[in-house]
Amino acid sequence: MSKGKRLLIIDDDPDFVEGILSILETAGYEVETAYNPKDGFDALESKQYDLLLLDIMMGRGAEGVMIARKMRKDPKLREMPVLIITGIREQIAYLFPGQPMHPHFVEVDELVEKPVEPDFLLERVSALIKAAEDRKAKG
Amino acid sequence: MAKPSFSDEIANLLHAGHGNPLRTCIQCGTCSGTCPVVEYMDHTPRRIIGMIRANLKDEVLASNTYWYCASCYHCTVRCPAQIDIAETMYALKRYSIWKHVHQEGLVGPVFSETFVKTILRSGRSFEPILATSYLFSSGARELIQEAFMGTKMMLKGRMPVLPPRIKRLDNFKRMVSRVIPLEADS
Amino acid sequence: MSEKVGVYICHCGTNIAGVVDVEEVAKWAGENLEDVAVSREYKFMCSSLGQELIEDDIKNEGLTRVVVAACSPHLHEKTFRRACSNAGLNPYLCQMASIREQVSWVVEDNEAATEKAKAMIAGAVNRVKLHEELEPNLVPVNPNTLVVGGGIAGIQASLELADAGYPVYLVEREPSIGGHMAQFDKTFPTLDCAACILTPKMSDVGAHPNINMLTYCEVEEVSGYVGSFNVRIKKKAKYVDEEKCTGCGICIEKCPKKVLDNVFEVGMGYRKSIDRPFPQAVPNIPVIDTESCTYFQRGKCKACEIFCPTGAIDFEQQDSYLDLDVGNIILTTGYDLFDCKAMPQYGYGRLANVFTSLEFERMCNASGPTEGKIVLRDGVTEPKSVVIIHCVGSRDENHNPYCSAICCMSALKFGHLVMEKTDAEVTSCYIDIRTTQKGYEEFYNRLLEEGMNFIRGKVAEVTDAARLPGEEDKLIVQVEDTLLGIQRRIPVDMVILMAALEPRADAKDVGLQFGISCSMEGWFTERHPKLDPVATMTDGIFIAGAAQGPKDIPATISQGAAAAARVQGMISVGEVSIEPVVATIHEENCSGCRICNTLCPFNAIEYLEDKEVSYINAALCKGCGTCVAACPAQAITGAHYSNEQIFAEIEGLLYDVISGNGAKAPRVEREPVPA
Amino acid sequence: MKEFAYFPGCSLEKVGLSYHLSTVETTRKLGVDLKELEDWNCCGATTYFHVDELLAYTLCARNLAMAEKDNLDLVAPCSACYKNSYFTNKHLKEDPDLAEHINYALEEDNLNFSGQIEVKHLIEVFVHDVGLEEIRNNVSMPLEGLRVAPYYGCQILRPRKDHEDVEQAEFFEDLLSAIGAEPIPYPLKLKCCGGSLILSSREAALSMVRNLLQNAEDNGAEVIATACPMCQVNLECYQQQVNQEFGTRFSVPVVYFTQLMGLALGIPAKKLGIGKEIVAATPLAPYAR
Repeated sequence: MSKGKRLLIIDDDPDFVEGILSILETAGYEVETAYNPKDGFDALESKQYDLLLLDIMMGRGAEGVMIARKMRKDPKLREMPVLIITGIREQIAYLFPGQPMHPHFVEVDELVEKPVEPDFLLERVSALIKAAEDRKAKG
Repeated sequence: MAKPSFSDEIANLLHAGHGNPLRTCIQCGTCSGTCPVVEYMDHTPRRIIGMIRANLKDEVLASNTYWYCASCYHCTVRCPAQIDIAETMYALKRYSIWKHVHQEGLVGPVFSETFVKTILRSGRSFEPILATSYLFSSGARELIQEAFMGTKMMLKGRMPVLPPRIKRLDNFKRMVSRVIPLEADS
Repeated sequence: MSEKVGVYICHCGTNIAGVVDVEEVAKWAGENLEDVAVSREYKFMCSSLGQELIEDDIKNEGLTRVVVAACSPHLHEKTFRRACSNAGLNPYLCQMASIREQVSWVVEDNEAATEKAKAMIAGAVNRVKLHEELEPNLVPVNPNTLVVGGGIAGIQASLELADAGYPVYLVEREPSIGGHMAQFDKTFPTLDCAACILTPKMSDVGAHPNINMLTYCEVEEVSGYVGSFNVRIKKKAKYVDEEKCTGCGICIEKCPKKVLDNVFEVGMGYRKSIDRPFPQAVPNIPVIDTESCTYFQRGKCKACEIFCPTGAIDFEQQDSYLDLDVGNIILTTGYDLFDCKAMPQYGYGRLANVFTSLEFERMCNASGPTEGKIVLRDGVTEPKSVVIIHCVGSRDENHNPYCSAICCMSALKFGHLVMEKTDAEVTSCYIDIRTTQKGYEEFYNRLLEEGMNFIRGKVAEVTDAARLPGEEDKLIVQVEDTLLGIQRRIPVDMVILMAALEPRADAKDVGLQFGISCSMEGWFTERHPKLDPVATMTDGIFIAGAAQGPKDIPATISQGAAAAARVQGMISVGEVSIEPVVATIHEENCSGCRICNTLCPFNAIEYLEDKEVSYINAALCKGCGTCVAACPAQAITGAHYSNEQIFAEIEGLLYDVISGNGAKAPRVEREPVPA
Repeated sequence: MKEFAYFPGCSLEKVGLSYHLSTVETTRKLGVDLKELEDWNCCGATTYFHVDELLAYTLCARNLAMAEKDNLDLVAPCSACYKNSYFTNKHLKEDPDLAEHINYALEEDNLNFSGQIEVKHLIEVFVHDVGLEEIRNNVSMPLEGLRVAPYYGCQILRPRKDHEDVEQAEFFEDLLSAIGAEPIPYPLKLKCCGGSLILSSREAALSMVRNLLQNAEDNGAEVIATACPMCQVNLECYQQQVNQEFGTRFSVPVVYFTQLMGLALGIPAKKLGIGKEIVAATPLAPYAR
């Protein structure tokens, strides 16, 4: 299932990336990483991926949202499944304790909050890739 | 891509798509010599840049230097390597707030928090709330001094009694929730 | 008859072979490209063995065309052309493909690099088949040389040439030769007196039968080409007849008008309205400054004329012009000093006792405004403490990014002079101390022993805002001691700013006038930074000294001598060959529209009124192609760059996407390049 | 008549009320029409950018977009408001991606940033748009003999590197001379007063205030003029604490340059908010009407 699938992670937290990278690579995915939004979007534009794992709070603020919005406007990237993994509530929890995430802040496939369970992560990744392939087959 | 070092992380926060701007630092000390607050900092700004480049993450984050930055931008305009030093201090503030790793007992982070909350709630800032909410975290003497001054200003008609609010507050809150993707505060 | 092309692919050690699969490329070219008779690869094509390989093939295989795929033609085109020529093949039948600079150094992926190398070679092969035999023009070299700028570089160059027996015109815009060096007191690292070593050379110039010294003159116009330049010199009116003046100096003594001397004395001293820059001036002829002269301003005075014993004063003198024919030109126009007011944080111009390095040089000079005494701006008080600030306007992206090269050593020299002449404590605030030449580090050690203080840190500011005890009425130098990581506020009496060396304000205009280029900053660009430092891209124009970049006296003199040697070489050969890669106008197609005439950057095109067509002077044409592209009637052809040749090269480059272009190569499947 | 969108900023509502009053009076007198943005919001001050730059841009962009609606250049009397608005305007103009994203947020308030206007500090409006000659012509009560220390603070000038005056500004002096006052030279005029630190790093800020007051007083200032409410509060209201802390006896009035202009233009003191000071502005009494 995971054979030959290419994933991209855009996240500015090297320790977190290291963690999920080892989970995903152990499961057989080919994974590339970008640690800032600019490199991340450059990678998206120049190569092909089956799924994007995206962080929210990067660079100047919630730049993950900017990336997700740009992707949804780009005909080439529109169909790519995006899994948001964020510690946003933790990152600005002191501002908004317990406040729920904006439900539809951007059209993404799924949002998972940090920290994330390995099995759950793998399950969601494979489900999203499959759903995208099914959509393509139908489309 | 290789795992970024601490100095790469700061570069990423500076949105350094053009390479790490701190790499061009020649450690000349113009920033430190210029800084009006340097004597209160545990490390000079030059040293902080050196420490970032040496990836001394814990030491950098534990320092008070970036919280003492007064945003006067004098270092930035003078830096012979054209490094935006004040901006680097902001990046460190951001990093430490996002990751909750700043020095204990600093008023700066608490103040930032109160300020942001006040504005997101009403669209404008309101001095009395600001002053009192953060001052509880500092000494009694400062609190009395501040209250004394506040009273004086109140008598002169310079202290607001009611918090100001903007009119289209609902729109404003929804606007904010589009850049900070949290559901609007009710 | 089809051509026999030889293709030679260079490994350049691992420079090319480390990225490009050269064996594969050589094999491919031999098998797939039409008319390729020989295709070889070799470790170093530019070596004599590599060149012999080509020569042997030309002789034995009867090659009629040669393609060398190696480095940029900038480096070795001449080498391979010579090899062809040695074997009896016209050198212009050789073409290079730059598979190092344009392929192996810029393409990371091995496979892509190999493919690109093939395309470039295919282009070169296609093109070279259409090359024509060209013969260089030989023109005679006029043995006269023009040296522009009478500083130490120009003096050295002039003397070298003159001593070798060749005539020199030395043009200087100030009334005396000598340049910046004449302003200095001591020279590092030996501390010998600048005047003692400079003035004998100046007198030699003045007295040399082969040197025609043209002071108070400027170059107005330059035309022509290597071997025969025509130069128009403007002789500014001195209002003193050089033939009659004996240099007795009575006019200066009697002139009632004293003005601040902003040039030689950098505002530290005064001069008369009729004066020479300094007593040892060469020529020792004063000049009237009309801006301040009472007679010129108010129509009265003439004291100089009245007292002149030889009747040399001539108020009616006008600017005049002189036309010269020279074979070569050496530019030694020197540098300007950075304006320290551009860094207001150091207080120059606002705080009296902040001095520039040049001001301090004048102060130290025994014949300077203070007769060599080191004193504050009041002219009497000796400083008790001095701070020398390095890198003022240098190594600073806000001003000049480069290192000015001389300031560290000058600062050490200043430190020594202050300590020698006063009891003051001297502190240098530096970013890095750079003492790279012979005897320089020893001089640094000497200053350390003499007790000069060194603080590593770029000074943030100099202020008179006293805050702490002991700071009253002092200049306070605020700096981080970066080695200790502490702030220093140093109260001192005097601050010396080691100002950057900058290109002359008019360097870009001068470059344009002589047809040479400048760096971004305005330094004249040498032909090659390592291999050809005093030549320029324009044949016959040489550069020397600080006009090319900041340098100290020894380096300046070396360059002056080097430029002279290059010129001597040109003169002794007696003729020079001019590239035949020039444009020609086909008269029958020329409509006489004259569009090309004004576009030509080298003024090589003239309009022939009688024939009503334009004509290109081959000696002036540099083959740039501007006119070829601009001609609406396509009446101009650039030799070696004809449309057919260029299109053939493009087709070759695109061998894998254009079908039926002659190449037998199969189409290569490539991933589409991302947008 | 010159017209501008006026963004008073939070401080001018109360703490810097006199700045607002005197701004309104002086601009009216000089034929400048200030149209207050109808529902402006906080610019984020210096604090906001620590946490979230995108949010800070959004806040400033909302004000800019409102000014754009009226097609008017934005004027801010507060240096922090000015700096934030100026740089938001600059960054958004230079970065279409960023502008697009911020506009996405502005949609919620039916606004759009398109980069059509400029941002100016109030003092620039007087010096450049009105012009010193015009001001001179309108002076009816020249402040002759009043020794004023012009205090620039930071953010009018910095971090604008393109600004020719960044290390040696003179326009404040020129303006004071135009109204007949005597600007005194003092070295610290461009130095930071520590305003942004007064609440968070009190000790540092108080010492910065001390240095400034000392330097102005040593050079003979009777009054300090500011062009920023943060600087004004910091230099005036904390004098007593400085005195306590350092055993000094400062009593230097700190007023807005607009208040001085107002007096010179013959506007009654009360209308200019004179009298709201904590350190009484006694040296102004002879010129007040």
